[in-house]
Order: sequence, then C-alpha cells, then structure tokens
Amino acid sequence: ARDHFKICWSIYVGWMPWGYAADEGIVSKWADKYGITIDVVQINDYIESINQYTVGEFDACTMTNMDALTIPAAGGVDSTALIIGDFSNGNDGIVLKGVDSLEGIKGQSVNLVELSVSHYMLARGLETVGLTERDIRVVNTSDADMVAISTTPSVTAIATWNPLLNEILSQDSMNLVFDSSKIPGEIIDLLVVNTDTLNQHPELGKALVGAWYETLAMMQEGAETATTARTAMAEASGTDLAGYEAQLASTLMFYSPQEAVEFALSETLPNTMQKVAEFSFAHGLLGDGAPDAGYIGIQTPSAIVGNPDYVQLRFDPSVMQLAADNEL
Amino acid sequence: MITAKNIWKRYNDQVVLERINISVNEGEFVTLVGASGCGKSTFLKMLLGIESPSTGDLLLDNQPIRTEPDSDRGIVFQHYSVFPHMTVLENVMAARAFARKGFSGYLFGQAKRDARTAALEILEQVGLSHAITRYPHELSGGMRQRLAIAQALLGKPRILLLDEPFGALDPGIRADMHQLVLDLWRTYKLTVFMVTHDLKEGFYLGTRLWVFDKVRHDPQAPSAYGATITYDLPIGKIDTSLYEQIDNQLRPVIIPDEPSMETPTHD
Amino acid sequence: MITAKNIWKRYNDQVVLERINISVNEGEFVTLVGASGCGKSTFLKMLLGIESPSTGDLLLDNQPIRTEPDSDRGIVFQHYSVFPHMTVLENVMAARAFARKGFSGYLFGQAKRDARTAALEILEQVGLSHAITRYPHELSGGMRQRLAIAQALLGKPRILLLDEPFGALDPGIRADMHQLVLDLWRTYKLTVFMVTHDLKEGFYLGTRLWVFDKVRHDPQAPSAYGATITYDLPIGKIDTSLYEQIDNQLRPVIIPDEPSMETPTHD
Amino acid sequence: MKRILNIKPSRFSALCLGLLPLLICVVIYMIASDLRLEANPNDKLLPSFSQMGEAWSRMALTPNVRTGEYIFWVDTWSSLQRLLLGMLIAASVGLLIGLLTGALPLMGATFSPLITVLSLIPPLALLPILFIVFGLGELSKVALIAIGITPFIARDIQRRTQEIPIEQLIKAQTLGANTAQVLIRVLLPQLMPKLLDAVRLSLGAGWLFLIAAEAIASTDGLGYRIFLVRRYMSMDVILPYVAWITCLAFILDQVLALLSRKLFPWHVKGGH
Amino acid sequence: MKRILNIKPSRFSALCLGLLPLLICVVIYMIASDLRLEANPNDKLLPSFSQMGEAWSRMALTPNVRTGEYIFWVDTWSSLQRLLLGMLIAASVGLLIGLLTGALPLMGATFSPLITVLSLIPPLALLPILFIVFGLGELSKVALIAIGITPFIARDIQRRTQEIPIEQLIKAQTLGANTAQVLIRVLLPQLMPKLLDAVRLSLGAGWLFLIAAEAIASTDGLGYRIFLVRRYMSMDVILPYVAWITCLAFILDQVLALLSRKLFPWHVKGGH
Ligand SMILES: Nc1ncnc2c1ncn2[C@@H]1O[C@H](COP(=O)(O)OP(=O)(O)OP(=O)(O)O)[C@@H](O)[C@H]1O
Ligand SMILES: Nc1ncnc2c1ncn2[C@@H]1O[C@H](COP(=O)(O)OP(=O)(O)OP(=O)(O)O)[C@@H](O)[C@H]1O
Ligand SMILES: [Mg+2]
Ligand SMILES: [Mg+2]
Repeated sequence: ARDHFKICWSIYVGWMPWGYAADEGIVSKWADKYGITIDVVQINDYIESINQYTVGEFDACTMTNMDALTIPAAGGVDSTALIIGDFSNGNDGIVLKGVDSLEGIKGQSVNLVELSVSHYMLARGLETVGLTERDIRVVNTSDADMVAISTTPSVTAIATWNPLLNEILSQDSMNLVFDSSKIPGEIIDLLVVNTDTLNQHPELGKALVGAWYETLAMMQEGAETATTARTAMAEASGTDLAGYEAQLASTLMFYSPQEAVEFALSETLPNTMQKVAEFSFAHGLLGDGAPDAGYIGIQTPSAIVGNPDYVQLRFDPSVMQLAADNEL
Repeated sequence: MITAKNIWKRYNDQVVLERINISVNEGEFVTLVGASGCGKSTFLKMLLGIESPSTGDLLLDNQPIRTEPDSDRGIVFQHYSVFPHMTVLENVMAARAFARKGFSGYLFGQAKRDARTAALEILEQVGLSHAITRYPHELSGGMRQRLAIAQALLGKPRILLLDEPFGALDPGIRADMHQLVLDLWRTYKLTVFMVTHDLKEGFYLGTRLWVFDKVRHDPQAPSAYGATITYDLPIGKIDTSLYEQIDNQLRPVIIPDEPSMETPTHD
Repeated sequence: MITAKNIWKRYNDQVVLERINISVNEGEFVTLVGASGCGKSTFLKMLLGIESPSTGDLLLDNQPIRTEPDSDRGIVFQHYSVFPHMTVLENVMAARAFARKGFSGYLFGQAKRDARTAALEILEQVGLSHAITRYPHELSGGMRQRLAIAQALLGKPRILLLDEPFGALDPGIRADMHQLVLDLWRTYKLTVFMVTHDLKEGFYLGTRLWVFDKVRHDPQAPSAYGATITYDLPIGKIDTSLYEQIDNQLRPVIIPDEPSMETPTHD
Repeated sequence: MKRILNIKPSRFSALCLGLLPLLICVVIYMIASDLRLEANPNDKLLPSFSQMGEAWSRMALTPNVRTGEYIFWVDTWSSLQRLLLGMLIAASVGLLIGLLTGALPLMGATFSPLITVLSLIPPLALLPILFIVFGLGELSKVALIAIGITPFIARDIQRRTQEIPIEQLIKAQTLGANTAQVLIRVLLPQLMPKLLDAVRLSLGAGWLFLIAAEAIASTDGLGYRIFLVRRYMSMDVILPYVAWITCLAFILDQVLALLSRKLFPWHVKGGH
Repeated sequence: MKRILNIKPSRFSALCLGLLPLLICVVIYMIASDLRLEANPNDKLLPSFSQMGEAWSRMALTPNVRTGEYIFWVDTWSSLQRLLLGMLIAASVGLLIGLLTGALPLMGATFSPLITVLSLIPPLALLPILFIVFGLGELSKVALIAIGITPFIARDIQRRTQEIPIEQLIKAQTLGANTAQVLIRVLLPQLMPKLLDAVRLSLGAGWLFLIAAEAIASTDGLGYRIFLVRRYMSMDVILPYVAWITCLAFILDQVLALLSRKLFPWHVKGGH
C-alpha cells in the first residue's frame, strides 16, 4: 500500500502553522505514528499550489472554500475539506481612497485579484449597498504588487486581503469601507484532501489533523510556546511578530477542533456554499459544461447543495471530531 | 590519369563552363589562368568532387570521380585552409588523425607519438619548425599557406589542388612559396592543379598552362555561353609574342605596344 | 605646397616612419610604393589629418596641416569609400550636400536641382551615367571606385589621396581606371598622392615616385627603426636597371636574371 | 555512400522532414490528452483539440454576454498595441542612445558604463517603482517593455555604429560634413536595418515583459487572459492563447524581415 | 576646434566621464529618498542608504534566529546553483542541437522548423505544464531556465556552425575525416567560444526566468525573497537584492569573458 504522501501550502496567515509544523517535526511525528511519511511543500504562488493539487501532484493542499469549488471540484477532482482552519473575519477588505463609505465605490475602477475571494467579497459588499458589478470596473491586479500600486494617484479602490490590507491601510487617506467581518464565515480557509486518497488511506487524514491541532495548541493565545511559534510564523511570512499578530486579529482561528466541527455542522455552511456557487457560476468559473450554479454537488453535514449525483466537494468533519474526542 | 569528356557546368541558367575536353597524366603540374569569374574555381571544385558536371564525364583512372572529397585529392585554398583552433603542430597531426579510422579524430599513445614525428618532419621541410606551438592567427600569411600545404601533403594525396594559394600574399614573399611548391611536387611526385591570377606565376611554375576564356558571346544574354580552355600549352613551347598576347588579354594596358618601361608623358 | 620636416611616427614602441623630409609642389602626382606594412598608409593618414606625426612638422602652405579631415583633402580608399545606403546619384549629390552648411545633410529645392545637375555631369565624366539609380553593392568593383573618385572630386579638394584605390580590382580593368585618374588629375589640376603595391602602376601613373623602405635594421628589435623614403624619383629620369632593381626589391623571384620569359626546367 | 555531412535533402524532402517532428508533437499531445480525459473527463490539464476549438470559438466568434465584445480579438488588439508601442519607444530611444554613444567618443565614454549597468538590472524586480512612477494605466505596461528592451537595443546599435567602417566617416568629413550631417546622413540610415534586426531579436523578451506586465495589472490582453484563466486552470483557453502568441510572434518577425528587405534594398548581409 | 565626432577623451577622463552619470543617479536617489522620508518617515518606497544597509546586514551578517542561516547568502547560493545548472543544461543541449542541425543538412531540415516554433513560445505562459512535468523541486526551476534558453542557444550555435568556412570541412574530408571526426575535431572546438558568447548573451533572460520560477515555487533564492517581501513593499530589502543580482550578473559576464579569452587563445574576434 501507499505510505508516502505530499501536501502543499502557501503563505497566508491561517496556513502558516503548516510550515511551522513541518519545521518542528510535528508532521513527521504524527506521520510516524500512523506509519506513513508526509512531505510538506511550500509553494509561493497560491494558484499554482491548487493547480498542482488538481492535476494530482499533491494529495492535499490549503485553499479557500471558493477556490476548492472552482478549481479542483470543477476540474473533476473529488475533494474533501478535511480541516476547517479558520474563516476570514476582517482579513479581506475593500479600501477606498478619500471616500469613507462603500457607496462611493460606484463608477470607480477597483483593483483586485480577479475571480479570487476578494472578488467574491466585493460582490457581496456591493449587494449590501444595492450595487452590482456593472456599476464598477474591475482591474485584475497581482497580489504581490497591490501595496506598491496603492500609492499611485490613479488607484482609488482596492479589494484585497492581509497582509496587503494592513500595509495599504497604514497609508494616509485610506478608508476601510467593507471587510469580511461583515460576511462572517463565508471565506473559509481549508485543508483539502483528494477524496479517493482519503478514503483509501484514512490514516493520512488522521495524521494531518493530529499535527494541525497540536501546532495550533502551541500557537494559541496563552500557550507558553505561543510567542516562539508566532515569531517563527511571522518571519516565514516575511513580517515581524507585530505584523503577524495584526493579521491573526482579523482571522477567526478554530483553535479547538470542536469549534471547527460545530462550524461544519451549522446550517449556514450550505447557504454560504450556495452563494459561492452562484457567484462562481455567474463568472464562468464552474466550467463550460455547467448549465447552472447547481451543476456541481457540494456535500455538507447538514445538506447537499446542488446536484446530489455529481458531488465533487465534501465538508467532512469526522476526523476533526476524532480530534475533538481525543481519539487520534 | 584524369580525363574530362565534354564537360558542361551550369548554375541554373548560367553556363559557366562548356566543352571541356582534357586529359592529364600523372605527375603533371597544370596551372590555370583566366579572367575573374570564368570558372577556374568551379573546375577545381569538380576535380575535388564538391560540384558535379552538369553534363559530360570527369574520370579519374577511367572511373567517374568520387562526388565527395577524399584523401586522394588534397586542397589548399586562398583562405581558411588551416584549422584556426589548433597550433601548427596540431594542425599537421590532425591530418594524421583523420587518416585513421576512429570516432573522435584525436590520437593517443603510440599513434600520437608517430604522428608527432611525421609532423615535425614535414614542418621542417616547409620551414615551420620554429613555430610549432603558434596558432594560425599568430602566423604571417605566408607561414599560414606553408602550413596548409604541409597539412595537405600529410594526407598523402595523389592530386594536389591549389586555388590561388598565394593570392593573398605579399608579392615579396611569393618566390619562396614557389620554390617550396616545386620542391614538394618533385619530392612527392604529385599531380598538381594550380589556379592563379598572375600569368607570370602560372608560367613560371607549371609544366602545362591552361587559359580559360569565353569563345562565344551573346551580348543580349551574357550568361548564355560559358568559358572553355582556349589555350592548353605545354610550357617551354610558348614564344614571347603568344605570352604577351595572353598577358594583354588578362592585364590590358593603355599603351599596349610599350607596356612597361616607357614613361608616358602626362603634360 | 606640402612640406614635411623630419617627421617620425611611432605607435607605442614601434617606429613606423623616420626622418621623412620632403616637399611637394601644387599639381604633382606622387606615387608611393613599398613593402607591406612599411608605413605608406600611415603617411597618407598624416596628410589626411587623422594621424599626427610623433615628431616633426607637416605643413600645408607653410601652416601646420589641420588635424582632422576637411574638404581640402579628398580621399579614396581601397574599400568602403562610398556610402552603401545611397544610390550612385545620391552618393555624388551627398558630396554637394555636405559641402553646404546645414544640419541634416539633405538638400531641398533649388539646391537639390543644382546638385543633381553637377552630379550628373561628373557621373558622365567617370562613365557612370547609365547606373545612377543603382546601389553600390550592385556595381562592379571598378564602377564602385569610379564612383568614389567622382564623389571625392565633387568635394573640390586641392589634394587627392588614393590608398591602393585599384588594389581590389581585376587587373583587366585597371587600365581604364588609370586613364580616368589621369584625365581628372589634368582637368582639375589636383595634387595627387597615390599608394600602390604595383610598381608598374606607380611608374606609369605618377610624375614622381617614392619608394618607402627601412634603411636600418636591428635584428634584435625589428620595430626599433622605421621606414623612410629611400628613392624620390622624378619619373622619366629612371633607367631600366634602376626600375628592375626596385622591382626585384618588391617582387623577388627565384631566377632574378631571367624574370619572366624563360621557362625553368622542372624535371 | 556519401558521408552524412554531405547529404543534402531536396527542397521537397526538406519540407517533409521539417513537418515530421511538428506532426509527431501533435500526435503525442493527442494521445496524452486522450489518456487523461479517459481517466477523468473533467480533467483540465490537457484538453482535446475539440475542447480547445470550442473555447476558442466561444472567445473569438461569440460576443461576450456581458460586454458584447469578442474577447479574443479585444485581447489581441490590446496586447499588440502595448507591444508595438513599447517596442517603438525602445527602438527610438535605443537608436538615439546607441547612435550618439557609438559615434561620439565623448558620449560613449560618458554613458556606456551607465547603460551596461542598466542592461544588467532585471526589470521585473523593479516593477513596484515602475508602477509608482508610471501609474497603473497603459503607460506602465508600455514602460516595462520599453525599459526592458531599450538597454539591449542601445548596446546593440552602439556596437553596430562602431562597426560602420571609419572610412565612411572620414570620407564624409573630407566632403565637408559636420558632426550632425555625419550622424544623420551617413550613420542613421545605415543603422535602420540593424535596428530592425535588433528589434526582431528582442521581440521574444518584449512578449515576456508584456505578459508579465499584463499579469500584474490589467483588464484585457493576451497575458491578462492567460493569467486570469490560470485561476481555474482552463488549459483549453491557455493553450490556444499560447499558440496564438507564438503565431503572432512569428508573423511580427516575418513582417519585420520583409520590411527590412523592402525598405533597405541596399542592405546586403555581410556588407561589401 | 575639432568636430565633436573626432574628440577622443583620454583614458583617465573617459573613466571620470563614465563614473559621472552613475554618481548623479546615486545623488538623485539620495535627494528623492530624503524628500520622501522627510514628508513621511515611514515611507517604504525609497529607503535611505542606511536603511538598506541595516536591512542588508540583518540578512547577510546576522544568523537567522530560527535556522541559524545567513539568509542572504543562502538565497544567493540557491539562486546561483539553479542559474548555473540551468545555463549548463541549456548550453549543453543547445550546443548539441545547434551543432547537429548546423552541420548535418538532414538534421537541419528536420529540426529547424521545430526549434523555430519552440523559440517563439513564451515559456512563462507554459509554467503550469512545466511544473507538472518536472515537479516542484529544484528540477522545475532549472528546467524553466533550460527550456527558456535552449532554443536561443541552439539557433545561435546552428548559425555559428554554418558560418564556419566550408573550406575547413572540405579540407578535413580531403584528409580522410569522417562525419564524426569533422563534428568532434573541427567544428566542436571552434564552437566553444561562440557558445560562451551565446551564454553571456542569454544570461539576462536566464535571470528573468530564475526570478519568475522562484516567485512561484521555492523556499529560498534571490527571486523568492524579492517576491516574498514585495507584498510588504520592503524596498529596503528589494533594492539591495536587485543591486546584488545586477552585480552577480556583471561578475558572471566578466568571468565568462575571461574564461573565453583564457581557454580559447586562438579565438580572435572577426577571425582571419
Ligand atoms: N554555387 C554557385 N551558384 C551559382 N553560381 C555560381 C556558384 N559558384 C560559382 N558561380 C558562378 O560561376 C561563375 C564562375 O565562378 P568561379 O568561382 O569558378 O570563377 P573563378 O574563375 O574562380 O573566378 P575568380 O578568379 O574570381 O576566383 C561565376 O560567375 C559565379 O558567379
Ligand atoms: N593604429 C595603429 N596602432 C598601432 N600600430 C599601427 C596602427 N596603424 C598602423 N600600425 C602599424 O604601422 C605599420 C605601418 O602600417 P601601414 O598601414 O601604414 O602600412 P602600409 O605601408 O600601408 O602597408 P600595406 O601595404 O599593407 O597597406 C604597420 O606595422 C602597422 O602594424
Ligand atoms: Mg576562384
Ligand atoms: Mg596601406
């Protein structure tokens, strides 16, 4: 049987524990426990990491709920959200220059990473003030350069995530007019595992979940290792402890597995996924074969969203439940 | 040894050579003269096998001549005849290496020592013993051509083809080169074909002189007719008036009856 | 007109020319011969102003000669003397354009029409009227040099410098070129300096022949001494034996007493 | 049997031989694509040719529902505009700098070191500064191309200027030409075909910079589209776009070559 | 007064003139930086030289607390390894292809069209496929460099091979050489300095591909670091890194030039 697995992650506040877990040997410790080996590979480019996972180079990958739907699931790779790590609670936001309310966005060019969760958040934000995407102009902008371009006079509206958001807000006359704390629980950061692999090798899921919660415990507020762990994570993401703490502040981390399980079981999750599916369909992200937003089935513990005969994305809290029950 | 039977050579529509019928015996030293562009080099290329006659047969020992270069026929061009990336000694030793079957063209062990001995010998003969570690670009033009000749001879060719070998040399040093070629021709009993643009040189060196020229002209279509061998002269049987006639054809001057010594009065 | 007073020319440690003392009158036609590398071109470059003597004075009309090219002194090189991107006519008209003050070197309106007339006239004179729309690369070598000469003359130089102008031409067509140069020299009353490697040519064309040669040699340091003018001969006063002596110095042959007609017996 | 060194294929067989590897590549792709699609019909990595054709026709032949535009052609047009403008600027500035530094020793001594340093800086690393200086509009994309290419062209033209036989400069001066006349009438025209050559050589880099710039901030363009659809790994869009870029690059190259032959009939390779 | 065309500065004044614009650039930067920092001491766009020095010494002279490594040197070493390996592969493969297609008409007819097509494809657009074929380890970064550079080198070497005077091939054959001997003993050595030239010419592109590849999949390297801190616009790190890359590029170029002169003393520019 297979006993070697590869997972990949990219730099983002909620996923930094993976790097720390790998460096500190926590992953290999848990892998040993289940008699397997796990390679943890960092990939700078977030999209590239998902693509690599989708074509089968990796068995698991970190991504948001929306990208899990539009890339692997839409690409016919049945995927399971093994770990619900956190949801963005202000980590994504819309910034306007000079104007201090979201209504002011009308008619402006908005710089954002097109088709990303920022785009989704923007669409949700526009809804709240009765606007649609037709009222603005979307300019696709690379996340790496978002901070640099924010200082230029021609840029007046930006939708982005942290740490870029904090950098931008630190400049004069930048107003945060909307952020993900207004749509809590809709932008979810996951560890997604290939469903077939997970079914054949449940030990992979157990090892990953075990390692994850051990790491989170080390960084949790109040833990004595918190400062060391967070400093290491801060450094790995190219900032300092203060910068990293600021990012954590706007992220709702599920430090305990029980919280994550509850989130998965809640009634709001299928609703969220329904919205995400609709948004994705409207932007052509579900593929050319998709006749409607329900083309791809999404299974959550409480309900199945979309086509039940073609489920490609599953939220399965069972392993996290084991962690919560201390049965790993 | 070499026989040409009614050879014509065309490039597309242009006739370069026509009706070449000759026969050359082993050991002859043929010099070829003619106006620029009349096909002397083309004829040499056919002997070398890198061009083929358009019609007619070119025979070596009554067999059609091989249509690619081989070690029967050595060649020295006006330029680029030596390998610029090898020293003088290596250039000559390479000739030995190429003569052996092998993949890389490098020599090792005993074969290398033998080649070195042979190379030093022939370099002595052409007067390059003092320069064996130099690269071609460090040699004078004359030394470079000596090297090219030495190299060609190590291939032990039966026929040696020389295409204006001294054309780029200072006239002052040509005499030495002539002496060298004559010595080697005698020593190795070669059959030599040498193109030159200097009638005096051709005349002085060869046992047989060929003059290439067009005999037919069509002013409307200058390329409709090619050159042929208008004179095939065994040297020693040419009298002064014929020499001057050919010379004038090649190097006309304004006052043909007083070609050199008389000073023209300009004013 | 031109006076050289004890000129020496050195490149770093190498002495190229030494002790040049001459004086040339308006209207003379000086031909310069000498072995390769002895400094003939260097002397011409000093006349042109692109090189300066290391010591000594070079005077034009008793003034130090200008140290950059100007329209007093025309030049024709062996190669690259015409502008490859202009047609024959444009090449000649450019000479006129450059003669006027201006920024772009292009002519417009009446000036252009005048230049055209003058250009056509001189092209007629050098026999290029039939080829005025051709580019230099479409011309034969001889036509190219005619063009270069026509162009140089339109600059109305007092002194015309020719550095082996026919060196790259087929000997067969040189006679025409000689005739042209002589005609133009007479018509425009130029002072001409012409370098050639062909004694016969130098002898036939000039009113005065300079032979450059080294008189001192140091075998240990070949560059310690430079060449100087060993003969300064008014043409018409040279006898045959001196001619042959110079010729042999420039083009030695193996059998110097029978330089051309006698066939050597090879076998 | 001739040495393989001496065997020259006829024109027709050369054509066939040349097409062979291209055909083989296509066939290999088709097999690989079929195998992957067999395993997973939704696989996006190696779409079949018909999938690519559909995607292409959707973008090139069907107006976009939202904007009514033919996306493919809009992208092409935007990218070409940027590329051509950027190359034009690079060519003009590079020509000017190369001509002046190549022809005038004083200018050469002054600016050669600076140009050398500039040519070594990887422009991609300086993007942030570029955006701040040039803003986010078309200008910055054009500027990236121009800044990336200019040092190369300037250095090439400088070298070419120095290759022009000194004899021509002397000749012009003996005809009375002043510095400006030599530059404008003698050197400049002769550099034009060299400039076209340099532009052809640097077109590849130009495309690279274009794609990089469009990836960073844009609303249309070939590079933009490729990076956008990379988000959901639509290789059925990416591959036709890449093929199209390759094709455009080829056409541009050929057009420049043709232009050079037509405009500068006197320019013979190798000179005389 | 001489025409400006004819004024040649002495060696010493050329040196001074050459340094002048570089100095001016530095001064302009310092003034601009001061002005911005005056207005906003937290400004990150144009850090002062002392800020850059601090950032640099933090990365180059202080061991990282976590790993004990000197980040700057680790980055340098990783990037150089990748670059050199990639260039080495590109050079070897390019040499082989160029030699064979240039020397053997049959090979040339067969592969030239393919190489032409490959050389026109912008490699950045193919990155996803590349990562899938070569994985995400060191191999893929090296592969991007190799794939990006090889077609250029192959075409250059092909042209260079064809430029070698046919006389030499004929001469070797008249001495009895077979095809392999001609390739190995006559052509190959003469192509080596041309190969070094081609490598020097393509080093710029090599750096570009290296930075692009490191930006996507890497955990160290100069390009990785620039990409990582770009999100925070830490110009105090980016600028020293860019300067260092420029410097490395210059050193590499000079080393190759020196190597060429030392190894191939017979290689004189322009030939004879
Ligand atoms: N490969 C070729 N294709 C077409 N025409 C050619 C080719 N080779 C030679 N010619 C033509 O054949 C004619 C004869 O050329 P060739 O080189 O034999 O003359 P040549 O007598 O050697 O002249 P020269 O004294 O200048 O060396 C020339 O007009 C030339 O243009
Ligand atoms: N710029 C220079 N720097 C150093 N040495 C030079 C320079 N120009 C010429 N020389 C040397 O000066 C000597 C004379 O050269 P010059 O060109 O004047 O000879 P020449 O008589 O014209 O020869 P040729 O008949 O070959 O044209 C040569 O030895 C040459 O190497
Ligand atoms: Mg010939
Ligand atoms: Mg000379």
